[in-house]
Amino acid sequence: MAKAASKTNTKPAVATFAGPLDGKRMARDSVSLELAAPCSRTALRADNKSLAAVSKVVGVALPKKANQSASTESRHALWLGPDEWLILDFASSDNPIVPEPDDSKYSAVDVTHRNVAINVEGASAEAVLAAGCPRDLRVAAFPVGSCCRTVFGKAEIILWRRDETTFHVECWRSYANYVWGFLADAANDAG
Amino acid sequence: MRKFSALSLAREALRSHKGWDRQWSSPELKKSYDVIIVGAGGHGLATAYYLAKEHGITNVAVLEKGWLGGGNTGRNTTIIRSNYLYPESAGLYNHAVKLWEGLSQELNYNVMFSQRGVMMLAHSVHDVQVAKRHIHANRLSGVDNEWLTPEEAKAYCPPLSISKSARYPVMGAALQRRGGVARHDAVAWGYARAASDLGVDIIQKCEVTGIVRDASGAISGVETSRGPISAKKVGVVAAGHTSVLMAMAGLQMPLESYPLQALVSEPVKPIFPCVVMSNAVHAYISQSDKGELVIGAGTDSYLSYSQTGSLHILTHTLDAICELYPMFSRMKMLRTWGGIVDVTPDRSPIIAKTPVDGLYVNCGWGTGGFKATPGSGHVFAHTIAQDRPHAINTGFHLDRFRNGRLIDEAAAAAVAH
Amino acid sequence: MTGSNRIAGYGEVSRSKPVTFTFDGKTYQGFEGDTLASALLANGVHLVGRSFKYHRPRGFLSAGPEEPNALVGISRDKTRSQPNVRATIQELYDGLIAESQNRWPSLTFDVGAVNDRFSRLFPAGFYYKTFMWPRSAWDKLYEPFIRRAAGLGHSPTEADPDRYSNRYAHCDLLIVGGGLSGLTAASEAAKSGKSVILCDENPVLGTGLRSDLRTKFSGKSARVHLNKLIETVRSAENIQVLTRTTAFSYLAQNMVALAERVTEHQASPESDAPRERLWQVRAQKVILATGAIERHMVFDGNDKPGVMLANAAQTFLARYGVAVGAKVGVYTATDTAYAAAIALHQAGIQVPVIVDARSGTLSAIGEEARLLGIKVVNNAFIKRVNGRLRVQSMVVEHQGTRETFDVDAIITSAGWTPSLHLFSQSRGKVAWDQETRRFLPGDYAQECQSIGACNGTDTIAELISEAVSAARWGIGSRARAKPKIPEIEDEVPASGGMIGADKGAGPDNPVKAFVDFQNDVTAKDIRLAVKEGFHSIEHVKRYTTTGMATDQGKTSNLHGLAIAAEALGKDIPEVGLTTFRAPYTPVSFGTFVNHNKGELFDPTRKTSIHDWAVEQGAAFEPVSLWQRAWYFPQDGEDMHAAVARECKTTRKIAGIFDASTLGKIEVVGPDAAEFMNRLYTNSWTKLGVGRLKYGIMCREDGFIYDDGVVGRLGENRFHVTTTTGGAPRVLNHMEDYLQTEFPDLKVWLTSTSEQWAVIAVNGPKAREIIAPLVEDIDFSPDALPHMSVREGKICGVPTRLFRMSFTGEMGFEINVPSNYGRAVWDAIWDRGAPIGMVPYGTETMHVLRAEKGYIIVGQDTDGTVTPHDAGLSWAIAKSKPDFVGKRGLERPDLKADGRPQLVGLKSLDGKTVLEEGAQITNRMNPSGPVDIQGFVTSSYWSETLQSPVAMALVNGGRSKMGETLFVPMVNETHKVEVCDTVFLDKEGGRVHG
Amino acid sequence: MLLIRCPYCEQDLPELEFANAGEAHVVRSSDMVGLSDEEFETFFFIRENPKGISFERWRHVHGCGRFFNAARDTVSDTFLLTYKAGEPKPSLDDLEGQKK
Ligand SMILES: Cc1cc2nc3c(=O)[nH]c(=O)nc-3n(C[C@H](O)[C@H](O)[C@H](O)COP(=O)(O)OP(=O)(O)OC[C@H]3O[C@@H](n4cnc5c(N)ncnc54)[C@H](O)[C@@H]3O)c2cc1C
Ligand SMILES: NC(=O)c1ccc[n+]([C@@H]2O[C@H](COP(=O)([O-])OP(=O)(O)OC[C@H]3O[C@@H](n4cnc5c(N)ncnc54)[C@H](O)[C@@H]3O)[C@@H](O)[C@H]2O)c1
Ligand SMILES: Cc1cc2nc3c(=O)[nH]c(=O)nc-3n(C[C@H](O)[C@H](O)[C@H](O)COP(=O)(O)O)c2cc1C
Ligand SMILES: [Zn+2]
Repeated sequence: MAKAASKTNTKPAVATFAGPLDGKRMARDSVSLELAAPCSRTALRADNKSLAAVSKVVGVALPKKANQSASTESRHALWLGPDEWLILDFASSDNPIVPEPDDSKYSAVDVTHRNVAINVEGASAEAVLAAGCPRDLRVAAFPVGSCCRTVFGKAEIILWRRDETTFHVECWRSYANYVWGFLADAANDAG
Repeated sequence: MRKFSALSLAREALRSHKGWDRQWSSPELKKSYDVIIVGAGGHGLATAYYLAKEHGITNVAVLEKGWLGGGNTGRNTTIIRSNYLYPESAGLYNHAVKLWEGLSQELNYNVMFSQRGVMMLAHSVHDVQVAKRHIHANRLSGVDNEWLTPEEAKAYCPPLSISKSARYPVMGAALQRRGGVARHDAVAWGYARAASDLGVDIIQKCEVTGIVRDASGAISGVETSRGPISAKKVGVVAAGHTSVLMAMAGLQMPLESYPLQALVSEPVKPIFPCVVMSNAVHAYISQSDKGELVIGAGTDSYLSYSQTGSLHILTHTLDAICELYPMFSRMKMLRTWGGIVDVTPDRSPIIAKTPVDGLYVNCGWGTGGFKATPGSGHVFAHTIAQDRPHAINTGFHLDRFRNGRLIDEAAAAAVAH
Repeated sequence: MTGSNRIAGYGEVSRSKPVTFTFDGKTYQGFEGDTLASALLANGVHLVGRSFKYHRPRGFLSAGPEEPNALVGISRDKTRSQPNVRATIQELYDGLIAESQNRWPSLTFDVGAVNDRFSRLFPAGFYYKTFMWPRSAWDKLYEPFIRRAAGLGHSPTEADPDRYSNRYAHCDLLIVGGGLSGLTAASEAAKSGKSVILCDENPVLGTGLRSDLRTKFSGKSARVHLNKLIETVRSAENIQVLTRTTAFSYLAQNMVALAERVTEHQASPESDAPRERLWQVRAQKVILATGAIERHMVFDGNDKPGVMLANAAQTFLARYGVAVGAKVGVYTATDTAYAAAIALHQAGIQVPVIVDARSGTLSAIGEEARLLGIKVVNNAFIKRVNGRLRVQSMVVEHQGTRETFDVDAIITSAGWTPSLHLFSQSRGKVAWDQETRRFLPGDYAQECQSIGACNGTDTIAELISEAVSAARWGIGSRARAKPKIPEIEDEVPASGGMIGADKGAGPDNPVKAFVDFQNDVTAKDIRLAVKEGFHSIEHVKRYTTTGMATDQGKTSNLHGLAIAAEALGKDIPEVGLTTFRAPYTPVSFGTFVNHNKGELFDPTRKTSIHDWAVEQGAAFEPVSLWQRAWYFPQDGEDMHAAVARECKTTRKIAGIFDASTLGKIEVVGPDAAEFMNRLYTNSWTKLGVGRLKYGIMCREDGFIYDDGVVGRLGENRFHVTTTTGGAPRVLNHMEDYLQTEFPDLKVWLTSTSEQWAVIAVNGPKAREIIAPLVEDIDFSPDALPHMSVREGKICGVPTRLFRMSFTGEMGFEINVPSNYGRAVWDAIWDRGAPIGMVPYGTETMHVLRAEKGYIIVGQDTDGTVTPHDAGLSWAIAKSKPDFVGKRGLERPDLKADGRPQLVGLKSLDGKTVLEEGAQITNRMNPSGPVDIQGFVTSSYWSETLQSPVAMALVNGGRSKMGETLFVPMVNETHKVEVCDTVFLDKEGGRVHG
Repeated sequence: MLLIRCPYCEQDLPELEFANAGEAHVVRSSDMVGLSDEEFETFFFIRENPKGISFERWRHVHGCGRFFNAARDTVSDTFLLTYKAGEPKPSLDDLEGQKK
C-alpha cells in the first residue's frame, strides 16, 4: 500500500536534482559512454537582424552557418537552425543563463532539464554512432566542432563533435534511456 | 469457353494438355465501343464482367497499358475483410465478401478464397475502445466481428507473442472469421476469362493517352497508344494513375499516389494459420498457400509512381513483425516490391459519376481495395449502365469533398487493408 | 565417413584441419574451408533434397549462391535453426547439423513423390482449374490439402536469441564483387586517398578465377595474379574489404544495402558478436563487378542428382579438391565446359564423352579435348538420363543414332548470364546484345558503372583495362597511363552458348526438361502457359511460377524467356525480362531489425516520477510512446476497486497525479497573442497576464485537432499545453503555419514538454497540502483564483503554479523543472499522505473528468467532431475575422441538422456501466441491420454519484434531452436517457474549495 | 532512403531527418471566409498528384526545423531542385530540361 509519510515537516529541504542517467557509465575496448558533465541550457531563437546584439547578451558570437558552433571558456553556442541555437554553459549546473528579453529581439527558453547529454568517446565513437545515425560523420564531412540536430535510431538527438573521437550526444530526457541502450548495444558490436 | 473441372483436367492429362485453349482472347481493337474501361486490374475486369453479365452490355473494351492484373491487383497482400466502421463502408465491403464466397464457382476459376479469419490486434486502451466500437457497429449492420482476449488471440494464432512485457503488449483483438485471403492473380485472370467469354475485348499494351470530349463537353472516346477509339461511356479504374487520367478530361482529383511495399519470406511449412494485422505497429501478415509469409509494409511519405519504396519502411515493418512473432527473426526475405496506391483524404473510395457526361470513376482504394474487387466491379457496372449509383455506392460520390460529408474511416481510427 | 572423393594436390581446404558434421543424422567429415556442399560431395553424397511440387530427388546444381536445389535446414540448437540454407554457400564448421527438407518419411523414400507419378495431372496452374466442386469441400478438404503441401523447410519456432547490428556507411567508391574485375578496380583505387568499400558475398576474394586452373598470367597461374591483387587491396588503408557480404539492394541515390554474415561460419561464435550486420552504404560512385552465372542445359532428366553445372564441377575440384564423380559426362553449348572437362580429365576423372549441342567445326579447345582422348560428339543432345537417386547413365542422340554412356555425374553448360540484378535494381535499363545474344547493361540511371563478366566483357585483357578505367572514374583520377596487362595464355573466353530448350526437349517432346528446378517448372509448362494465352512474360512467370523460387531464377529466367519467345514466335527482346527485385539473395529478417528489438523496438518514455509509481505497485498503460500510471491497486484491489477508492478520496480529501506527459510549448514574441488567435478557436487578446484559458485547436477542416489549458506568463509569453499524444503534431502544425502562412508574425516556439514535470494536486485539501511548500506566491483565493498561474518557488526550486482543475475539485498543477520532479513529488506526498491523500492514475483522472463532462480529445472526439458537436461553441470566438478551421466549419455538412452531438447518458436501471464503443439505436429490439444513432465514447462507474456516467455522440443529441434510447448488446438491450454531460456539481462550486 | 538537399543547411542529408509536408504552392487565401465551398474544396482536398515533376513541401524536422519546397520527379524519385519557402515557383520547362 502507499507508504505513509515518515515525517511531516513544513519547510522541506531544497529539492535535489535527479536525472535519468545519473551515475551511468560503460566502457568497451575502444569506446566509452558516460553521462556528460552537468550544464545549463537555453533554447535561443533570434532573427538575423539582431544577431550582433543578441551575441552580446549571450556572450558568444552566434555562428551563422549549419553545423557551426562557437565557444568561450565554458559557454558554447550550437547552430541548430537559421534562427535557432542551443546555448550550453558548463560553468553553471542549473540556472537560466540567458536573460528573458526585455524587448522583442529574441526568445530565450531555459531547457536545462529538457535534455540529457551523453559523452561517447574513443576510437570507435564514430562507428558506434553510425549504428543509428544516417549522417555522414567522417571527419572530412563532420569536422571537430561540428554540431547538428539529427536522428539516432528512433530518437532525435543533437550531435556535437568535441574532438576527433569524442561526441556530445544530447536528447530529450525521456529518450535518454533509449539512446543510452542503443549506444550500448552498438558499442557491443563496434566498440 | 472450355469448362474447368477435375474431369477436364484428367482428360487433358491423357493427351498431354494439348486441348486447352486461350483463357482470354486477344482480339483486334475495334474503332468504337459502347463502354470503355480504362485499366485491367481486378476492379476494371470485374466491372466489364458485370456489365456484360448483369446489364447485357457486351460491346465493351478493357484497355490496359501493361499486362492485365499487373497493377496493385498483382502486388497486394490480399487481405479480405468487411469489418469497417461506417454503415456505408461495411455495406460495400460486405457486399464484396458475399460475392467472394461464390466467386470460384461464378467464374469457373479457382480464386482460392480462403476464409481463414482476419485478426486485428489492440495494443492500447485506445485501440481497445476503437476495436469495440467497430465490433458493436458491425454486429448491428450484420457484419461478423468478435472480440478475443489475448489468450484467445494466441490460441487462434500460435506464433503470436502475448508477453505482457512486450513493448506493445497485445490487449486483445477483433476477429472476423469470414475474412481471409485469395489468390490475387487468379482473380484478375478469372474475371478476364469470364468477361472475354461474354464478348468483352481485353486489350493489353494499350495505353490511354487522352480522353476526348465532344462540343457539349460529353465523352466521345479516348486516344490511345494504338490510336483513337470512340465510346459514349468511359469508366476509369486506374488506381495509382487516376489523377493522370482524369486530368486528361480536365478534372482534378482529391487523390495522392504513394508507394506501398510488401515482401515475402522464403517458403516454409505451414506455421501461420490466419491473417493478423496490427495498425499500432504497422504489420500485416499471412502465409500463402505456397508457404511464404506475405507481409505488408507502410507507405512512403512522398508521392511516387516508381513502384519502389525505401528500405527504412520495410525495416520498420520487420521490426514490428519480429516484435510480435520473435520466432521469425531467422526467416529470410525472398523478395520485396512496391505498388502505387491512390489515397483519398478520408481513406474511402470514390465510385461515382463525374461532372463530365459519360465519364465514370472508380478509385481511391488506397491500401485496401483488393478485398472490394467483386463488389466494386458490381456496383460500378451498375453505375455506368444505369448512369446512377447503386444503393450501395451512393455515399461514395465526389461531392463529399465539397459538402464535407466524408466517410472518414481513417479519422475514426480505422485502418488500411 | 571420410571424404573418399578428394583428389590429392587439389583444392584450398586445410586438410590438416578435419571438421565433423551431420546430415540427416549421419556423421561425416570434411575440412576447414569446405562448404557443406563440397564436404557432402567429398563423401559421395549427391542426393540432398526434394523439389517443391513433384518431390523429385535433387542434388547440387551449382557451387554458389544461385543454387536452387541443395537447400537444407541448419541448426546449432533448438533456438537457432534456419530453413532453406543453400548448402553451396554454407561454410562448414565443427558440429554443424544439417537436415534435408520437404520429404517424409525419409529423403530416399518420400511419400510425396507420388505427385511425380501423377505429374501429368499437375501442370502449370492446374489448381485454378479444379478443387471447386462441391463448394463446401473447398474449406473442408481441398484447401487444407493444398496448404499442407506448402513450403520447403520448417520455420523456427522459438525466439531468436542472437544479436544483429547496423552500420550506416559513406564512401567515395563502392565496389560490389571481389572477382578479378572488382579486385583489379580496387587495386587501382588503392592509395588514392579516396574511401573505398569492396564487398563480396564469398569468404574469399577472386572466386570466379580461382576455379580456373588453366589460364596463365605472364606464365604464372591465375591464383598468383589474384593473390598479388588481394595483397595490394588488403594492405591499402583507404579500402575497407567486406567478405561474406552480399550487396542485396541497390536503392535511390546510390544507397546500396549490404548484408554481412558475421558468425554463420563459426563453430562457436562469441556470445555478443552480431550474427549478421546490415550495412547501409551511401556511395558517391558505385562499380558493379558482379560477374556472370552459368546456365544449365534444358533436357529430359536434367534435374537428377549428379547433373550439375560445368563450372560447379570445376569449382569443387579446384577449390575443394573434390571429384563430383568417377565418370563424368559433359553436355554443353559453350567452350568453358570443355575447359572444365579437361580440368577434370587432368585430375584423373574419367570423361567418357563431351556432347556439344552446336554443329559445325570444333573450336580449338574442342580439338584439345580430342587430343587428350576425350570423345567429342557435336550437333548432338542428351535424350534421356537413367538413374533415380543418382545419375547412372545417359542416352546421347546424334543424327538419329543413340548411344548410352555409363556415367555417375553429368556436367552441363548452356553459357553464361551476366548478373544484371543490381544494375537493374538501380533503375538502369538493360539492353539486348544481338551479336552475343544476351542482356547487358544499357542506360545507367545512377552514378554507376559495370565491369567484367557482368558487363559481358569476356576476355581478361579487356576486362583488366575496363576495370582500371572504371576505377579511375570512381576515384576521379585523371591518370591516362595504359594499364599494364599481364600476358594471358590458354584463356577460354566465356562467350557463346544457347538459350532455351535443346532438340531433346523441343516443342513436341512431352519430356520433363526442367527450366526452374525448385518450383518444378518444365519447358512444357511454359509452352502450356503461352498456349493458354499468357503471352506477357510476367504472366508466364506467375502462371508457371518460374523464377519465383528462392533462387529467383538466376539460372532459369533466360531459358524460360527463350522458350516462351519461341512459342510466341517472337524475338527475345520483344518478350523482355521480368523485374529484378531486392534482395539479390535471401536476407534474414533479423538483419533488417538489427538493434531495433525488445527494449529498443521503440523508445519507452517515462516521467521523472515514474519510478515512484513503480515502487507503489502501480499498473501502467501505454499512451503514445509514454508509459503512464493507470491506477494504484492496494493490497489485492482490482482496477475497479482501486479506481473507486482513488475517486472517492480525491473528492473527499485530495489526490496527487503525475501529469508530466502533457505536451508543453512556449510561445514567445511580440505577436504571440495574435498567433494564438489564428491557431486556436478562442480569442487571446484579452487574456490577462497570470490568467489561464482552455483552448481548442482545429485543422483547416474545422474538426477538433487538439485542446489544452494555456497560461499567459507575460504580454509576449504563453505557456501552452497539449494532449500527451498530440504534442509533436501540434508543434509541427504551429511551426507550419508560422513559417509558411504567417511569416509576418514575430513569434518563436519552443517545446518545453520535458523541461517541466507536472504534479497535479486536486481535492478540498489541495491548498492546505501544498501551500507551506511554496514561496513568493500569495495563495489567498482572490490572489490566486481558479484559472490563474503564478511563477515562484516550491521546495526551493522554480515553479509555474497553475490553479486549474480537470477534476472539478480545487486543483493545482505544479510545474517544476523535471530533474526536481521526484523530489517535489516526495515532499508533497510526505505532507499529503498523513491526511489521507491518495495517488491516482489515468483511469481515475478519466472518471473524475467524465463526471464533470470534460472531453478527452481522441476518445470523445475522433477527427470528425467539430467544437459545436462537442458542445464547445462557447470556445469559438465568432468575432475573429479568421482562424484555422473557421472556413471549414461553414461547410454545409458541418452545419447540417442531425450531426452527432456530445451528450450524457444515464442508464435507466441505474447500475449498468455501458461499454465504451457500444452503439445507440432508437428501437428496442433491432433485428437485422439497424439505423445507428450514435455510440458511447466514455463510460464509467461513478463512486461519488453511486451511479454510472457516460458520454456519447448521438445524432442531434442535444435536441433529445430526456429521451430514451437503446444500447443493444449481444444478450440484452440497455435503456438509456439522454442527459447533460455534466453529472456532478453543475454550478461548479467545488473548484473554489 | 532519399538524399535531400536542405536549402537552409545547404547540404545533402538523409531522408530520415525530413518529413514530407504535401503539395507546395497551395495558397491559403487572405480571405478564407470569402471562399466558396468549391474554392475551399480545391484548397483543402484537390491535389495535382502529377506523374512527373511534383512541387512539394518538406520539413527538415530533425535538423534545422525549416519548411522548404522541392521539385521532384515522381517517376524517378530524384530531386531536381529544392528552394526556400516563399521563393517563387520555378518554371516547369527549365526543370524538364534537367530530368534524367
Ligand atoms: C503492396 C500492396 C498491398 C496491398 N494490400 C492489400 C490488402 O491486403 N488488401 C486489400 O484489400 N488491398 C490491398 N492493397 C490495395 C489493392 O491492391 C488495390 O486497392 C486494388 O488491387 C486496386 O485494384 P484496381 O483494379 O483498382 O487497380 P490496379 O490493379 O492497379 O489496376 C489499375 C490498372 O490500370 C492500368 N492503367 C493505369 N493507367 C492506365 C492508362 N493510362 N491506360 C491504360 N491502363 C492504365 C494499370 O496498368 C493497372 O493495371 C494493397 C496494395 C499494395 C500496393
Ligand atoms: N565473362 C564471363 O561470362 C565469365 C564466365 C565465367 C568465368 N569468367 C571468368 O571470371 C572472371 C570474371 O571476373 P569478374 O570479376 O567479372 O566475375 P567474377 O565471377 O570473378 O566475380 C564476381 C564476384 O562478385 C560476387 N558477387 C556477385 N554478386 C554479388 C553481390 N550482389 N554482392 C556481393 N558479391 C557479389 C560473386 O560472388 C563473385 O565473387 C574472369 O576470370 C573470367 O575469365 C568470366
Ligand atoms: C501475395 C503475393 C505472393 C507472392 N509470392 C512470391 C513468391 O513466392 N516468389 C516471388 O518471387 N515473388 C512473389 N511475389 C511477388 C511477385 O514476384 C512480384 O514481385 C509482384 O507481383 C510485383 O511485381 P514486380 O516485382 O514485377 O514489379 C508475390 C506477390 C504477391 C502479391
Ligand atoms: Zn536544414
